[in-house]
Amino acid sequence: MSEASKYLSQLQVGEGEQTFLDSNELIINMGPQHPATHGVLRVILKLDGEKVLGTECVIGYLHRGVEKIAENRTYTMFNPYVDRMDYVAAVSNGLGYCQAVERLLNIEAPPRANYIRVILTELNRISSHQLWLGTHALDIGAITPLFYTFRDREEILKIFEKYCGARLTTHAFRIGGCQYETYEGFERDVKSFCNFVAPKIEEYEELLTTNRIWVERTKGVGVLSAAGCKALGVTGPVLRASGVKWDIRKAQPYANYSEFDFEIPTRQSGDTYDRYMVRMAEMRQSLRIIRQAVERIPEGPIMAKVPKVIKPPPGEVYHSIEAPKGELGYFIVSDGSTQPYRLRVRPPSFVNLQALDLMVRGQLVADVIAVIGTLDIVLGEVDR
Amino acid sequence: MLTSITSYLHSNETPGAAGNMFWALLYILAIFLGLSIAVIAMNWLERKVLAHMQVRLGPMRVGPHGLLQPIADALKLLIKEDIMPAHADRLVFWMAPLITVLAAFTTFIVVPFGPTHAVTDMNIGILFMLGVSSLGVLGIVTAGWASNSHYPLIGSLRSSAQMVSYEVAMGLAVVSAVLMTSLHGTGVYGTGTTGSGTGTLSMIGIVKAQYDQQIWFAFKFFPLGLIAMFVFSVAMVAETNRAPFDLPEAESELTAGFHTEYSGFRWSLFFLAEYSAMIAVSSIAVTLWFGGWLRPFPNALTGATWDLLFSLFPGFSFLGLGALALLSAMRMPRHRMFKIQTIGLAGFGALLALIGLGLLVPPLRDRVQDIYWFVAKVAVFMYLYIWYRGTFPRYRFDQLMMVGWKILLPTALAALIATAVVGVF
Amino acid sequence: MVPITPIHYLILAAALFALGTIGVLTRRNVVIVLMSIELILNAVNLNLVAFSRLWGLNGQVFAIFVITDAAAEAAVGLGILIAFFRNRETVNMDEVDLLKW
Amino acid sequence: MQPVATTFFFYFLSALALLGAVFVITRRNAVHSALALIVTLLALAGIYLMLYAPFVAGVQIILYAGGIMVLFLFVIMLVNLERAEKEKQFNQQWLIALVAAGGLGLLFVRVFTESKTVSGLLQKPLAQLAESTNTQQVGIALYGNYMLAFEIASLLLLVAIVGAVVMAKKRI
Amino acid sequence: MADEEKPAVTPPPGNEQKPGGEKQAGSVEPIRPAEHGAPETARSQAKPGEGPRPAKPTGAVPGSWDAPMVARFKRQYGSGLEALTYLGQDYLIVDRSLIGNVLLLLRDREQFDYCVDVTAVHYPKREKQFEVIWILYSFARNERIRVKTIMAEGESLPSSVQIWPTCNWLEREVFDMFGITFEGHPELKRILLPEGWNGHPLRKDYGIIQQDQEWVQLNLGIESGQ
Repeated sequence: MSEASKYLSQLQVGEGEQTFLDSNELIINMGPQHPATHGVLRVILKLDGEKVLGTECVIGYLHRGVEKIAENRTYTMFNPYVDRMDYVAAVSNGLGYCQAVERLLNIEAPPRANYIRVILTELNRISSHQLWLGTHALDIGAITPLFYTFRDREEILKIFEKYCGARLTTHAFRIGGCQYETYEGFERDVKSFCNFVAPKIEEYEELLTTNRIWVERTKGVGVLSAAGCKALGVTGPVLRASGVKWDIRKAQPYANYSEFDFEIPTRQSGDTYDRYMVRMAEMRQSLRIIRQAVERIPEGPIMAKVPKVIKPPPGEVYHSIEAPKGELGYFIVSDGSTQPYRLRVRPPSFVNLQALDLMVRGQLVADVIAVIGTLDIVLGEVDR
Repeated sequence: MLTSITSYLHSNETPGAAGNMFWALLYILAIFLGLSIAVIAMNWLERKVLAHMQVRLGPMRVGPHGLLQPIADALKLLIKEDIMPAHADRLVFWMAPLITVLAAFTTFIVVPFGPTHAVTDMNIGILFMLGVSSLGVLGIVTAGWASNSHYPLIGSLRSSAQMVSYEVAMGLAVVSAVLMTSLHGTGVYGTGTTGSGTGTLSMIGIVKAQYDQQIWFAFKFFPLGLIAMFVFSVAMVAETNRAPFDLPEAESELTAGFHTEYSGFRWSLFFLAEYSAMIAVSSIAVTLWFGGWLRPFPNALTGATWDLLFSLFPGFSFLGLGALALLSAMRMPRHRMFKIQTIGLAGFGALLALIGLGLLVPPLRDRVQDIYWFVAKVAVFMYLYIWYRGTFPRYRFDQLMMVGWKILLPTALAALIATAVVGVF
Repeated sequence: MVPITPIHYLILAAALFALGTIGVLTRRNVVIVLMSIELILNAVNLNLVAFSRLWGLNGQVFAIFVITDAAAEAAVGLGILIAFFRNRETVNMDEVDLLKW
Repeated sequence: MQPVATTFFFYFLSALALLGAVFVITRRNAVHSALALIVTLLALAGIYLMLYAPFVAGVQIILYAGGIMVLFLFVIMLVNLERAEKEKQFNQQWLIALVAAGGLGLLFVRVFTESKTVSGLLQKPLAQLAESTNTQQVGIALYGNYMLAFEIASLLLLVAIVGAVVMAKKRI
Repeated sequence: MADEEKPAVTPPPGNEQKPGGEKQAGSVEPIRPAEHGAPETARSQAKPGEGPRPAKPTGAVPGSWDAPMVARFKRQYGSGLEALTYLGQDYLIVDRSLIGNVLLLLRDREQFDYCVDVTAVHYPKREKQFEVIWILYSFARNERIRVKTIMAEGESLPSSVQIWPTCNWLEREVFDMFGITFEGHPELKRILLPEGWNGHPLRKDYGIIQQDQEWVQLNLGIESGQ
């Protein structure tokens, strides 16, 4: 119990170790309008000079009541809404939702649909990581990587646009498979993208990995141990950077991830630099998966036999996937009607954000920015 | 009156030294105007260069290739609402930007653009420059304090600590350059020439010493001069609060640091001060280590032919720039939407070419040459500033202090001692 | 107009000295008292430099020593002030009434 | 170079210095006091220039205005003085202090202007100080006659650094 | 991992076991509202004693879940908890009075060291309106289970923040959305909705366009948020 209480986070105003000047305790309100809080996060910082004594996150500025909306929409109608949660990884959200409902219906998407799903989801993972890298580097003060990553992310968005007409909130998948057959030249586009982006990833690394200032700013900053990660429920690259080789794609494979050959990149020290390295490696692994998938994509139907009106039998199901940010879970309770009786989203950003307080205690203000960046939160998902 | 004005034309002293008030005021005016234009040009150049480093185009809409963008910005800033936060200290809030601007501009009194092209030549020239440029921090600190807001306050606390710390390393690096004015050395490093014998703090004296010793101080006592120059060029970036040391205005942490609460014209004063300070410290670096106004190889490549060749540089650079602008004008899309832009660009090119032709006229080209070389060297440093900004992430405060106190200061001290030792023996 | 002689400078220095003394004796804010001390030191400096106009450079050298001294005084004085403020939450001169805390 | 318009600049700079000094001791807000002190210091630097002491003027600007006053401002911001501003600014002995200091000042002025000995001393012709070699001469004096004093000053600074660190830092 | 001989970390007092179990059985049985009857139907069909179902996740009916872990819990708490499986996903239904102990045992003895999610479901027609669900995962066993408890309006649950710190925000969200209180939570206050908001939106009796007009008018200075 004491081990767990080590990771308890709450802002205790009025106490804390004091170092330089007692009188200099400063409460600073970072956000909700602040350039580095990635949206509308408000962090109340208690500072001793530049040292952070504690933080308190105030969230909910972007709360739209997604879970309440779900209870008033049919399963099909709710599908586009999930794209609006983690809007930089909309495809992953859609995949998780569609698979959860499929699981509730006890159907399985056909193989070709699964391949398309995997390709798009992994492309989306790369684009999400690219966006993260750009903004994270910008937070730390390197402005140039942002433009490089946005240039390359554009290619992914072009593929999405060609495939389903939307760039960001794609709504690419349907319950039971995919709505659209791949367009003419899809494989060629994806392959050429893989060849295009692989050297670009090297380029990002060239700019940052060995940059002394970058290393100094990220090494040893926001360290979260494996035990801390597990206790705080932190998943995704953050957990893997702490040395836990855990990825739902391997641990409990969904779609057809078990058919692909890829590795789970891990690092040991769990600091910001390691999380950066893990994400860079993940981009390469995603490319590897995409390459295999696009080679082996079979012919066949893209939709399973799904009734016109989706009425899952009564029951409840929890399904989770490995979103770019961590474990994204959908817990759906069905009462046998066309609308979910209760739909709960387990957002990775929300849970990961909880670790912020622990990660920044005793560090400097500049590190708060780095840690918010490295947690890779999307406020649309935190607040839902 | 008129004779005192015309007689100065043949003088070989600065107007300040000659006691010629008319020319001194004219010089001050010229420097003020030139600095304003330089800041405007720098604004445009920074945006363009940074944009091209970041695979984008930068300003393209206002004027051809965004040439009029800085003017549009200036207009926008002038007509913007001037906001003063509630409970701000009105007087100090009003004064702070003025202090920074004054400090940044006053330094240019002693900057030598040529052997006679300086407002005055002070005996304590470099000391004066360092001292006055260090007054800029007062403006920043008071700005942050007067805003009555947390972010600016943290910004100014950071900046006061940062600027005071880096001044030390900067000063030591400068001292080692000053030391070189009097040291010739006899061993491997000896230049074998006679200098003025005693050292000097005067900016003009320092450049003259480099001419007499036939070496830029950056390369004197290799590598000691380079080390001191390196220390200075790191410290000067920190002194001017530029990336990667832009902590006082780190936009991702402190929104805009000490000038968060400033808007419109007051903010633009800070902007002006920042860029003037950049130019000022670059001028110090150029004067101390890169031979100031001296053209390349002033001692080796002598003779009428070389003199003529080097004196043609200013004119031909302007001609080249004009040709570039004309070429871009020719490559503009032929569409009536771009008509005005094309004409504007061509006109700009023609103007540059005209200036270039003017600078080829013999009496002018000899007078302008020094200024040209000085500005060209400063421009290299300004480019470095932009380059840093495009490349480096920002330092954290403790790392910044560590770099200042644990790396730069010992390095500068060691270089200073080594310079003294090498110079004497 | 009277030409400016060293006497003028000395009178200016005397005025600055008197003002500094008033500040030290009357103000309750420690920071301002420290600044008044700087005023006094500056008055002394002015005297020294003015004398150097008559007797050569020695006055200027002394002025430099005084400035060094002022820097040391300011550093220690402000250090004491911070220590005092940390313990007593005030910068009031009248409350500096303990030799040790 | 000869100083130009000596009379005007002397009165102008003295007025500035005295005004600054008055503001230093009367302002309620310590930051205002500090800014006023900076004005005084810069005016004095100008006066030093007029007295053929450019090196002292330079040191005055770089050390006093640029260094010590930044330290003052830094400390004023660290110790939040909002409360101090609302308190009584002057202590009870202000009247006595005013009289005493005023008397002292008058005494000085009287000695400088009336005393035969002093005015006799001051009647001495002005020393020829070469402005262009001022720095060199100060340097030679510092490292010649005043070598010991210079070394002691450096020791004093070292002690001051250690003292300031010990005072200001709670945990070393 | 499974050292079955290991004594429970905090064995609950013996007299709590039976009454708890009886209460559970008594409370679930009679409620069978027509509209939201489905989950209850499923559960009542899966009452123990109907015989083991095939493990394959095919049926739309929950089957009983047999595992050494379940056996251990059964031995300890008897009828205080029920173990079911549906579509290949296992879950425990635990009596409210036992939930703290069961969760603690799940973490310490069964190595469920990662609490994925805490959430709740509102059944307004039932006597005990709320189901609170913990979704747990064990890294060591690569196994995911759900723990469910049933509680009525006004009752409270022991907070599991001391067991998994991640429950801090998750429980706050449940409190925010459903008004379920967790005892021992370090700072149980609203998280997504603003402080001072009236009502708990994810309850079924809270309309989809309903909002706290008073709060909106007071704090935002507008007539209505719609």
